[in-house]
Amino acid sequence: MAEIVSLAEAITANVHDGDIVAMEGFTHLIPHAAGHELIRQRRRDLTLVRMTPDVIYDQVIGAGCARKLIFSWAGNPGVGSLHRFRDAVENGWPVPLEIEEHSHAGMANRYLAGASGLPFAILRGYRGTDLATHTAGVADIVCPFTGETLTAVAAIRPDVAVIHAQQADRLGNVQYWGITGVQKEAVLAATRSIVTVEEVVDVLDPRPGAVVLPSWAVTHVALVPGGAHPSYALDYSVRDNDFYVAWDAISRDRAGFLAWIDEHVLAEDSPAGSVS
Amino acid sequence: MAEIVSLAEAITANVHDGDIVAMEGFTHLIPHAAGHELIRQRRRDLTLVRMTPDVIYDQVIGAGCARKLIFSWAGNPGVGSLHRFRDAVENGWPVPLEIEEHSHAGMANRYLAGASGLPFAILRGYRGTDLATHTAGVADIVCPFTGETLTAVAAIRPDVAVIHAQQADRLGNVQYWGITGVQKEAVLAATRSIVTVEEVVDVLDPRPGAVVLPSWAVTHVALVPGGAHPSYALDYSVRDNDFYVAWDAISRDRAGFLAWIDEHVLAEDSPAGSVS
Amino acid sequence: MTYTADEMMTVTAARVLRDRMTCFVGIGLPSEAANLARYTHAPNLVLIYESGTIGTKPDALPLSIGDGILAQTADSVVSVPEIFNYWLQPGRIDVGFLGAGQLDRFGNINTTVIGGDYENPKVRLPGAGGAPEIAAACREVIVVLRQSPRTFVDRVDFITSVGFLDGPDARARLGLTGAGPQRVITDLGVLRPDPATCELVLTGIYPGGSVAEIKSRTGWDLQVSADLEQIQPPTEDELTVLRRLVATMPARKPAPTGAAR
Amino acid sequence: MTYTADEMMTVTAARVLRDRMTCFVGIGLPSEAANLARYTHAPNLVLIYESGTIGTKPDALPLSIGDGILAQTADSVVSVPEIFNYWLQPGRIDVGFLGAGQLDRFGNINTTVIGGDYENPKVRLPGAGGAPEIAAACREVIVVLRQSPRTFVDRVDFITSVGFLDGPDARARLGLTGAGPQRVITDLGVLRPDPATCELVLTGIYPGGSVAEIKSRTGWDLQVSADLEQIQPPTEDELTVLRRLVATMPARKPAPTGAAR
Repeated sequence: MAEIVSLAEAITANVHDGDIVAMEGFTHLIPHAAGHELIRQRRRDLTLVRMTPDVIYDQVIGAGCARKLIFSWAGNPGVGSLHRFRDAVENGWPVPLEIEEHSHAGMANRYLAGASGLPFAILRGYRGTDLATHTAGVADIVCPFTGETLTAVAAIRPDVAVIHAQQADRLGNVQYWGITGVQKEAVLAATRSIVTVEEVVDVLDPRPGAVVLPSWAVTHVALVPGGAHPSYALDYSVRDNDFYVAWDAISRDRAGFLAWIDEHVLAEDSPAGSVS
Repeated sequence: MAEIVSLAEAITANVHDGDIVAMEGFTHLIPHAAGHELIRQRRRDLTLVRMTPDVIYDQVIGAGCARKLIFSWAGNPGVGSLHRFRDAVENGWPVPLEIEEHSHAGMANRYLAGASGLPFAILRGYRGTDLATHTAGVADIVCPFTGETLTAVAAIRPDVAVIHAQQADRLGNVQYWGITGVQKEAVLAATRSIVTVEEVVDVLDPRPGAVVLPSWAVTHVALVPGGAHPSYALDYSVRDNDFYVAWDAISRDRAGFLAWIDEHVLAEDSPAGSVS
Repeated sequence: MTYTADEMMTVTAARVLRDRMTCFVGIGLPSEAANLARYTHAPNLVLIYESGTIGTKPDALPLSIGDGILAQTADSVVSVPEIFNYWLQPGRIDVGFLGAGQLDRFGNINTTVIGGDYENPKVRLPGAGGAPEIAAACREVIVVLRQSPRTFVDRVDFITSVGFLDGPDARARLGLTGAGPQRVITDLGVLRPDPATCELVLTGIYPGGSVAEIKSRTGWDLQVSADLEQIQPPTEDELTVLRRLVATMPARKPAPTGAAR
Repeated sequence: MTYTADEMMTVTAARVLRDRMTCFVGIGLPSEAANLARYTHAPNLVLIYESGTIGTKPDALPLSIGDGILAQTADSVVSVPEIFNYWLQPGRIDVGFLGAGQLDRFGNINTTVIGGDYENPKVRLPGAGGAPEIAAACREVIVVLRQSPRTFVDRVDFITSVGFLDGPDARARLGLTGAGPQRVITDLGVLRPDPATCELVLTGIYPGGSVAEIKSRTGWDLQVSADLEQIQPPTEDELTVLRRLVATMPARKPAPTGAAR
C-alpha cells in the first residue's frame, strides 16, 4: 500500500546516494519538483535513467547529483541543446558524467523487460548503427524458430522510479491520463517508486485513456500541485513552452545556472506542497 | 481504411478455406455471430486460434469447419467440458481435429510477438512442464546478458482476426471497453481483420478503459447488434450465463447439436444485422 | 450449524488469505474462497483474475473469469498480455489459487489429460489456462481440490503446472521464482510440503475426520505431520456469508476440474 | 508571393505526402511539413508522433512531440513501448519523416556526434531518439535537412540511423524491412537514391537554383539525374497555410539538428 507523505520525506526514504534513479514522463507529466528535491537534498553519484533527459536532468546534472546518464535523446525539445548536460559530458563540470545512450525503442523495451521480470527484451533495432558498438546492454539474438538475427536489450531495473500523475486517492491508488509514456513500465521495473500528484481525491473518477496504478504497486505518493512545471499535467496545467525557450539562456553559462538554482530551488525549503 | 460491410460480405471477403483464423474476446466480446456466419458459409479446413475455444469454437468445430485448433484452455467456463471439441479430438467427428495447446501466457505472448512484427516472444513459462514436449512453437532461449535460460514462443500470424466491439464510427474507427483481453494483439498480428460492432456512431465518445483501433488498422467492420451472444458487450448486454449452462445439454450428443445448429444458425439467412 | 465437506474446504481455504494480500484467483472453489475471505476477515484482499481485472470487488460470485462485474468493480483493467507479463510473471502476486484434475505427492498439477497417452487420453481436461505461470510465479500457491485416490496420485499423468517436480531443488533448477504449492486444501484436510523432501504431508484435519480415511483416499503412502492441526469448524458467520455468495451464482454443474479460471 | 528557402523546402516535403498515408512525424520541419499537407492536399493524412499519439490533428504546431494538443486531438493515445513495438516496428507506417545532423551519400543519418571521436566529439548532438527504428521500419523515409558541405558529407562521423549503409543490398542483409530514405528534401532541391547504387543523386531543383551551387554545398561529388525536375514554387495557398501554422508556435531557436522528435 502506497503511503502518502511529503515530497521531502519520499525522496529521503527512497533515493540514496549512488542509486539508479528513473524519472520518467514523456514531455507530459515530468516530475520536475521531485528533481528539485533531489538537488535540495544534495544526492550524489546517481545513475540517472530517462529516455529524454530534458530540462529536468539538465538541472540535476548541473547541480552535480549524477555520475552517469542512461538515455536516448538529450535535447531541449524544439529549442536546442542541454547546456548543463553538454558541459558535464564535454568538460566534466561540475563532475564528470558517464553516458550510455540508446534509441527510444531500445530504452522503452529495456523498461518493458524490467517491468516484465525478464532479463532482456527483443526488438528490431540497432542493426547497422554505430550505437550498438558504443553502448552496453545490446546484443544480437537469433530466433530459435526462424534463424533470423534480432537485437536483445538488457532490462533496466531502477532502484527507484519517480513519476508525476494527475490524481491519487486516499488509499494511494494513482491515475494519470493524456500522453502516458513509459511511466507504468518505469514504476513496475523499479524496486521502489514515488508518485507526485496534482490532487488527492476521495475516489478516482475513471478517465478515458487513463492508466491506474494500484496502491500496492507504488511505494510513496506525495501531493505536489504543479509538480510537473515547466512540463504539464493534462487538464491541470499547460506546458510552459516559454520556460523551455528561456532555459536555453538560463543554462548557457555556469554562473547563470547556479544563480537560478539558488533562487528557484535551494532557496525553497523542502516543500510538501509548494512548487519550485 | 476499414470498410463497413455486412457480416456475410466480411466473412466472404476475408475468410477462405484453409485459413488461420483467430476469433478472440476473453469471455467478454466473443464474436459468436461471426462464428455462425463461418458455419453458414461452410468454411472448411480452418486452423482455429483462440486462447479459450469456448462455446464459439465448440460450434464451429462441431459444424466441421476446422482441421486444427491452437488454444490454451478448452472448457465451458464454470460449466464443464466442450463436448463437440472432445468428440472431434477423441472420435474425429465430424472431422478429425489436430490440436496444439499452450498456456495462456504463452498464447498471449505469441499474439504479442505477431502484433510486434517479431518472430518470437520470451517469457518465464513452460519450464518443467510436459506442455513443451507435446507442443510446437516453444523453445529454450538463453539471455545474452545473464546466461539465464528462458522460454521463447513462436509468433502467431493469423490470416484473419475476428473480434466484436461495442462501437465503430462511420470512418471505421473501432472502440471497445471493459475486459479488453488480447483482441488488439490478435488484430495487429493478423493479415486481415473483421470487427463486428453493437453500434455504428457518428463520433466515438471516449470511454474509460477503452481500446481504440484506428480505421486504417482494420479491414472490415460489420454492424451486428448482439453479435456476442451468449457472451456480452459491456454496457450493451449481459453475459447469458444460462445459455452456457444450457449448452452443456445441447452439445452433449451429435443429434441434439445438429438440430440446434439447423434451427439457430443455418435457418437464418446470412444477416447483416440479425443475431443467431 | 451443519455444513458440507465442500463448505469446510472453502472456509479453510479462505482462512489462509490475510488482509491486503494480492491473490491471483481461478474460477470455481478458489473464487468462492477468495471472495469469502474478502467478505469476512480480509476486506482489503486484492483479487486479480486472469481476465486482466486488478483489485476487483464482485458482490456476486462470477460464473466466468470474464463476467462484467469483475471489470466494473476493478481498480484497474489491463490487457491479457499485460496481466501475465507485467503483473504475474515478475512475482508481484502473493498467492495463486489453483484447482487441479490430478495432483501428485510433489504438488505437481495435471489439468491436461488423464489415462492413456497424450494423443489418446482416457479423459481430456481443459488444459493449462493460466495455471502453469501462476504456479511458477506467485510467491506461494494454494491448491483446492476434492480428495480421492483418482485425483491424489503418486505421479500425475501429465505435468501441466509444476509443484516441486521431483524434490527440493527442482524449482530453483528450473528458475521458478515462487515458493510453489505451500498448501493443498481438500474436502478432508490440509496437506503441506515437508520442508526437507517437499513431499506433501497431512498437516491438518477437519472435525470428525479420520486419518485412516484420508490415507485411503490418497494415491500414495501419505505421511502425517507430527503436530497434526485440528481445524476449527466453519463459524456461523463464515457459513452465512459463503452461502449468500454461492446463492448469487446461476445453477450449474461443478466447475471443470483443473480450471485455472 | 516571395518565400524563403526553408518555406520552399517545407512545401516540397509536404507535397510528397498523399492523402490517407500514415506518417511518423518528428518535431521541427517534418512536423511543419506534415501539418501543412494535412491542411492542404492531404486532409486525411494520419499523423503519428512517438509520444504515442495516433491520428492526431493539431490545429497549432506543437513545440514538442508531447504537447497536450497532440493527445487531445488523437484518434488513440498509446504508451511509448506500444507505439514502437506494435505500430512502428511491424512496418505499418507508410512514411517516416526525419531530420539529421549529418547525412551521407548513402543516406545514412548522424544525430549523435560530429568531429573528434565518440568519447571526445567536437559537437555533441541529442542522440538517436526514435530515428533508428523509424529509419529501419517505415515503408519509406523522407529526410528534411538544410544543405551544406558540413551536413552533406561523404561518410557520416557516426551512423545513428541506417540509410543504405554502403550500397544496394545492405538493408536486406541487416533485415531492415522498410525501403529506406527515398527522398532527401533540402533548402536547395531534392535528392533521391540511384536505383542501382543507392547513392543519393540530385533529382529536383527549385526555381532560380543552380546545380553548381548545389554541388558546391554537397560534401561528395554529387551526381545529377538525367531528368532533373524543375520544382514548382510554393502556391499562395501553401504559403498562407504554412505561415499561419508557423505563427502558432512560440518564439524559438531552430529545432536541434537531427531531432527525430
